[in-house]
Amino acid sequence: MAKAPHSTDTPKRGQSGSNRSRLHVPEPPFRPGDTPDYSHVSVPVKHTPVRPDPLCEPHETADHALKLIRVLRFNGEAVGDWNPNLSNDMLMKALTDMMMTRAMDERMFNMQRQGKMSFYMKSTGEEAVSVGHAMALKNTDMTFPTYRQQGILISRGASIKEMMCQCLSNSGDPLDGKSIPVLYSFKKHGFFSISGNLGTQLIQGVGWAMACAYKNEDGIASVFTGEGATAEGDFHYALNFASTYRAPCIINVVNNQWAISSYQGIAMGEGESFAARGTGYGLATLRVDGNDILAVYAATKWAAERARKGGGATLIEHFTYRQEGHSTSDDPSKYRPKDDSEAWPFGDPIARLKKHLISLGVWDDDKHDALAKSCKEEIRDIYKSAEAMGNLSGATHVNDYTMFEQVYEHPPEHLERQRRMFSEELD
Amino acid sequence: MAKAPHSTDTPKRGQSGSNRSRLHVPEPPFRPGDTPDYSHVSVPVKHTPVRPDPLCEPHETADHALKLIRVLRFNGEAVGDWNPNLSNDMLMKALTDMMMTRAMDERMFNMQRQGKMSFYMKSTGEEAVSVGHAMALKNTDMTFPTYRQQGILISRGASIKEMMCQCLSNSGDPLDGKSIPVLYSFKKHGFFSISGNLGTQLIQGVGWAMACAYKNEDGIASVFTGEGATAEGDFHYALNFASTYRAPCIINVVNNQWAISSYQGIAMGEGESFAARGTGYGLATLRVDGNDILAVYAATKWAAERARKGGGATLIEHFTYRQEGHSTSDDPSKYRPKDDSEAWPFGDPIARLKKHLISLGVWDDDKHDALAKSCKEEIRDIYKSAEAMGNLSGATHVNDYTMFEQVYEHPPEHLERQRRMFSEELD
Amino acid sequence: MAEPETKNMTMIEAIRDAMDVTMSQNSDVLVFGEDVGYFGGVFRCTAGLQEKHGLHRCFDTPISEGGIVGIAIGMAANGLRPVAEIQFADYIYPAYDQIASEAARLRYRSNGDFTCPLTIRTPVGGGIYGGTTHSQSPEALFTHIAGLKTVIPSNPYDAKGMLIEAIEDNDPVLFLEPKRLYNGPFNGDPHAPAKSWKGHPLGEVPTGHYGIELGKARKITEGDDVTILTYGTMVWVAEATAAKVGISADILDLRSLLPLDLDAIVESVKKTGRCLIMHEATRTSGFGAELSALVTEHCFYHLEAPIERVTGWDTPYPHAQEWAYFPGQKRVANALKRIMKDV
Amino acid sequence: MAEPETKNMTMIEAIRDAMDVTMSQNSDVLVFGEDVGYFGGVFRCTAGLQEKHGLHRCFDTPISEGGIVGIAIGMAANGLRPVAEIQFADYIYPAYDQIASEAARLRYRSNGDFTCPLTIRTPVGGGIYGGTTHSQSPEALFTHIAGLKTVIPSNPYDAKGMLIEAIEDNDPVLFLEPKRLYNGPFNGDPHAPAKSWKGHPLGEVPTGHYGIELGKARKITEGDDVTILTYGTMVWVAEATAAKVGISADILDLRSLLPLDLDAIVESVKKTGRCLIMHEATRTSGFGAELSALVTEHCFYHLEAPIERVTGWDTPYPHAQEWAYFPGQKRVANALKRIMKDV
Ligand SMILES: Cc1ncc(C[n+]2csc(CCOP(=O)(O)OP(=O)(O)O)c2C)c(N)n1
Ligand SMILES: Cc1ncc(C[n+]2csc(CCOP(=O)(O)OP(=O)(O)O)c2C)c(N)n1
Ligand SMILES: [Mg+2]
Ligand SMILES: [Mg+2]
Repeated sequence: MAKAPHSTDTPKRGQSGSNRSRLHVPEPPFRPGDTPDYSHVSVPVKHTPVRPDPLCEPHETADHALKLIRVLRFNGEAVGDWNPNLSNDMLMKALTDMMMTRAMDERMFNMQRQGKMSFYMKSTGEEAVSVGHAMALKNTDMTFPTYRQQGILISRGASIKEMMCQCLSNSGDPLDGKSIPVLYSFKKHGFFSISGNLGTQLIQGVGWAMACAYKNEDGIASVFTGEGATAEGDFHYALNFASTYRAPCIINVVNNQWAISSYQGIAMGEGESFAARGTGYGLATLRVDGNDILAVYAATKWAAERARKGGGATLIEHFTYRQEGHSTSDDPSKYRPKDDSEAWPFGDPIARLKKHLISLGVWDDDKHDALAKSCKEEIRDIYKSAEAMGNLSGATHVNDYTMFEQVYEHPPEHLERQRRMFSEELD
Repeated sequence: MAKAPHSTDTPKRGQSGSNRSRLHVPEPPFRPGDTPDYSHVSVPVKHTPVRPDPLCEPHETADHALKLIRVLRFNGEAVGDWNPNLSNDMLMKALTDMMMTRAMDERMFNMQRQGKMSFYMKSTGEEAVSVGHAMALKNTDMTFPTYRQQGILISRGASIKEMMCQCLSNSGDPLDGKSIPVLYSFKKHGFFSISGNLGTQLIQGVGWAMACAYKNEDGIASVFTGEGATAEGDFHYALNFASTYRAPCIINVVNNQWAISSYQGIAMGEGESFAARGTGYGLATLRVDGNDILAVYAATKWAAERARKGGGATLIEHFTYRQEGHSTSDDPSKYRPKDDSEAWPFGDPIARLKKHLISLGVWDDDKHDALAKSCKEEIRDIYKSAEAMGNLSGATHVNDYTMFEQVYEHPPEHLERQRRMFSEELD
Repeated sequence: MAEPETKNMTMIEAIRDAMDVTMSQNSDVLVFGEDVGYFGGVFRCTAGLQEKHGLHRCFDTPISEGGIVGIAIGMAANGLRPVAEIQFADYIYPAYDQIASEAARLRYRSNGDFTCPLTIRTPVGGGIYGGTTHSQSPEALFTHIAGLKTVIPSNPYDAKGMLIEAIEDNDPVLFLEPKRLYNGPFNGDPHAPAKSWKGHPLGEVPTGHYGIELGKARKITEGDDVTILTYGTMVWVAEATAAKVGISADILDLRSLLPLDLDAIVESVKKTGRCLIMHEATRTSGFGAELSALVTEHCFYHLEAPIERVTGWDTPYPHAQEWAYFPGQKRVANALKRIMKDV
Repeated sequence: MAEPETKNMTMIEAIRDAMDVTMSQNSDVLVFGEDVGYFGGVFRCTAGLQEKHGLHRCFDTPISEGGIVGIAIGMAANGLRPVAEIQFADYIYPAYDQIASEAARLRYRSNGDFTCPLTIRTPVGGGIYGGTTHSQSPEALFTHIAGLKTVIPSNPYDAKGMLIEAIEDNDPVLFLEPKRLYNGPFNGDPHAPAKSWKGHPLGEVPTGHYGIELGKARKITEGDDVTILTYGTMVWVAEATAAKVGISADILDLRSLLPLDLDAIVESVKKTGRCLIMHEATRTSGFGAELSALVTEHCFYHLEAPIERVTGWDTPYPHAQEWAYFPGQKRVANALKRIMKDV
């Protein structure tokens, strides 16, 4: 029934491969119909690696790439070297931002199902990564996120209404409908314009960081990729250039186990972790329990301090799990067991922080439910005010002429001509 | 005078950088005018790492990526676990092939200077890498070389005359003048068509190897890159795909310290070796003294056995030195001290094998000089017969019409039209 | 000879069937790409192939378009016939170097010592609210590359025959799939009810092996007034608009852009004396430019009106303004009227 | 106003001077690429800049064209004005994704929230026996990309003014340098003695800061018989051939391909009624196709002969057959004769 990875289908090194061909193709441990059983995944409890000096030599963190930094134990306790000892206010902000993120995702997903927008992507289960990371940075540090770090915007206090208007491509959309939903751009919140092309922003973030260093500014850059997109050349460029020029940046790999339908082993191959990719480049490397917001916060703080003080870049792998489908276009039950996400042994980041707050004596189930309810209501209200400005299929569509704008600073003659043609022929 | 790397110009981690900017730009230890002094480069003598089982787990070789496999000591002795104990015949073949390679390079360089061909690239100082590697493979294993592995062809008994005709773009050129000199293609000798685009062949070689595995064939692929070109995305693709599909291949990084005018630190950044790049990918990794042909042979044998038996790919860094200019278009005294190559502490691969043969009692200076002379003469004679078939600037040029051939298997109509036009307008 | 057995297929099914048929006949054919294995591809074009032919013949790759094409080149040089999928043509650029510098030139630079019989399949075109990165039509970036073939079917029948031909070709072929046509013809009107391939004669696809020569255009309608040169989704927009405008148009579905069926083009334009060119890609340096240049070069003395191009605007493909960007029936009709105005 | 001081410069010196002048005036300008730092570039275009402006303002990069353009985009978005060198245009493809998907679209997709004022310099064209990978002219692959500007000077004076303008432009500019013109004009005859820029009026270059608007063509010669549209090395081939054939040609050095000086083109073709287009790049889908299409669209009723294109053949650029491939004077002269034959 439940198969441990590589147990039956995959031959051992030196044995012959699947289908009587020697070509080895890795497969995930469980497929639809299997009963997921992650007992082979070790959940480190005591062996949290030590916290070295943030200006240590890169090789002193080589081991961290193979371990897992954790602060929150499953019983709610926060322990170990990496415990950031956040104030209760900070903890409450973390919880609230994660819950707002989840509530927004929920709402937007449903609204997409109702045809209000073309597409949506949730970050369910990964809220600790974005929120915890954002809290540990300065708001002026530039992040280069993927489509699953909306929590950064929420943590930094961006207008949720504007975010929703972007998804709705309506008259309130700051991007004038040019981009598909969730590809936000919020320079004022240190949130780089998200590209639909995976990986490309990694090396751009390194360039941004190099510019910070060049200008003797204090800022750093923090770039994100999913584990799947680490296979793009840009990931390699980023690690290499960050190392060569000691760019003040953080390179984050969010390993949520899945890249659409491909499990992480397709990108990983026989490597032991994604953090370990950085070792050979001479980068500092940390691997962190991405469902433990205190660990994410602590690792980010460490890496940010290292970068800001001239110590160079850190590669952080956030080990987490994509609880839902890849996007509204996806149905994960086609390629993994329905209950895979429940079997995943690292729990849910919100539940884990909740338990911690309860263990601190400042929180209980009722308060939690009330907060969940108020998040949901707030999101509902914001959504209503956003949708009042239109939606993709509705009447109050963005102005079509905006399509000709911002191709260049000054529209060249041929674009003006096309704009006139558009007006004559279609308007 | 002599500067150790990072001693004066380069700030320590956390200190402020050059030119009062915090942007860190690495610099080589010596520039023209400096007296090169490599006493900071440690030459390992005793600490040759052990030879693990070729089917070991990748991480068991992680340390090998940071050490240096050596067999030949400077006194001529061959020692240690990795000693391949080659027969005297094999050793003589190795010496002869290296000397023929060098003699050919010498001749072709001079002929280029006389205007007989447009361009040439020498492999002086790196002959052990190509010759030693080729000897340890089967002749049917496909190599994906760069322009500095002509020694593979010589070791495999390719026609030196055909090679020269390729460089001369004459009527004997198997490539009909289409490619610039040294971009050979010899499928019959397991020598893949060399691309002028750096890096691209790395991942192609992995694909070739995957096809071998798919077809259950015994062959493996061996792909090459200079250390400079490891910065291309293709290097990353190659490591990643080789790992994921356990491709039966060897990935060779020839670290000859220079990429045209850029020293290896530009590509390396803060990494500790190029071999170490493979560790995070879960590849076996070896680092070998590339001026020690016995070490190159032994490392290649190990990796070939691993690949052939289904153990997956190995990344080998061949640590060597580019003794001459990058190509006939280059003048290295513009960017490194004139005597840098003499100061390089690992000696010359031919001189080192010569010493070994002498220490075995089968060789002496006279025999060596005689061999050098006969190589030179043989090359001169071959060259004469090659040049008899024409040269680039001379009369017996390749047929211009060949330019329209081999674009496709069957020339489409538009190419036929252009060919007719060419004949009407120009011929 | 008996008529070949046929089956109604969508374009997705026809494409899948082409792979299935060639994989069944020839073990050298492998299929791979992002999400193509167990899952069967985000557009389902490879669904079932892994189960039927095995994990080692249809498998997932890392998200690395350059790597995908790179291994395909190595496999092709080593005697296989790889069929690589790029999930969207918008993501083909990381593989551009491997395609243009390597796949297309391997035969040439080695003077035939090595060859590269590979097929790259990738969906193109808009119409699904995919925005700047799920709607592009980059064909012109490939028709400039000597050594490569670039083809684009517009219906299930052609899709299967051309894909089989591409896989069996001894040179690299870029096989573009107009994603808006996957499930049915599309006449350019987003408000009209979606059509399916059911009942359409071009949805009747032989179940066995057949090839369609790459380099031959298909005449969609015979006409005398004007020649319309187009391909992909726009074929259906052309047909619908010409019918609506009531013009007698010689519509050529080019199918293969490189090599191109110049004879068919010249014959038609010499007959009609007028020419409209349509594509979804941005206008400047789009493939329409080459078509226009060729028509001028070969039919100059027969032309009675300026050649017109109806194309995407010279902007990225916007999301919300999709139907303002898409070169739909209105713009085509206007162009036809301009072309015909001095008849 | 006093005449600006001038100095005789090769194209290499003029390009270097453009960087030197902008670096001196604006600390946001950085220069980097393979071998550009201490060594000063394989064509010496950056020689001396590191020594003068510092290691952190002119430096070597890893051999990673994608990485080079990638960091340039990040720097540009962060307020700098990076000038990145790609050693040969033949090696620009690994950066194609970063250029086409990212640099060109950052402003658009962020609706102006982020911009990308970067310049990419790269040598193009043949004539130095560089073979398939040191001779390419890939301009048409970039003129298809909305959001990017693509320019190509043909002499030192234009090179400096246009490069300064490119660096100061707030959008990404691809600056192509015809390497065969680096040290002197080249009329297409490889057997003629090499000329230098010494003594040539266009080699007289102001020493200070000046810009040349991107998007304006330069009239090389005034003529009535035929319009010749060209750029880069071919400008000199055009001039020499027209003179030799004894034809009165309106020769336009386009200088900027995107944006394009359509007004100048239309005005000239309407005057002459005939048009020859020349470029070194392969013919099919080359930029000449766009030029031909535009001329047909805008000057149809003025055209008295078919537009002709004289271009590289549709093959990779071969090594030994270089002068059979290069579209030299013989082919240009033949085309001019064909165009003029029914006058
Ligand atoms: C260059 C490129 N290739 C392919 C895609 C299509 N695509 C979008 S998301 C995705 C999976 C990404 O997986 P991962 O990097 O793990 O991120 P996650 O979605 O899990 O957060 C793919 C293949 C793309 N957007 N860009
Ligand atoms: C993609 C690409 N970029 C740049 C070049 C130009 N180039 C040719 S050789 C070379 C240096 C290569 O250095 P390295 O990889 O160390 O190999 P080596 O010459 O030392 O053997 C460069 C930059 C190229 N050929 N291809
Ligand atoms: Mg993922
Ligand atoms: Mg090197």
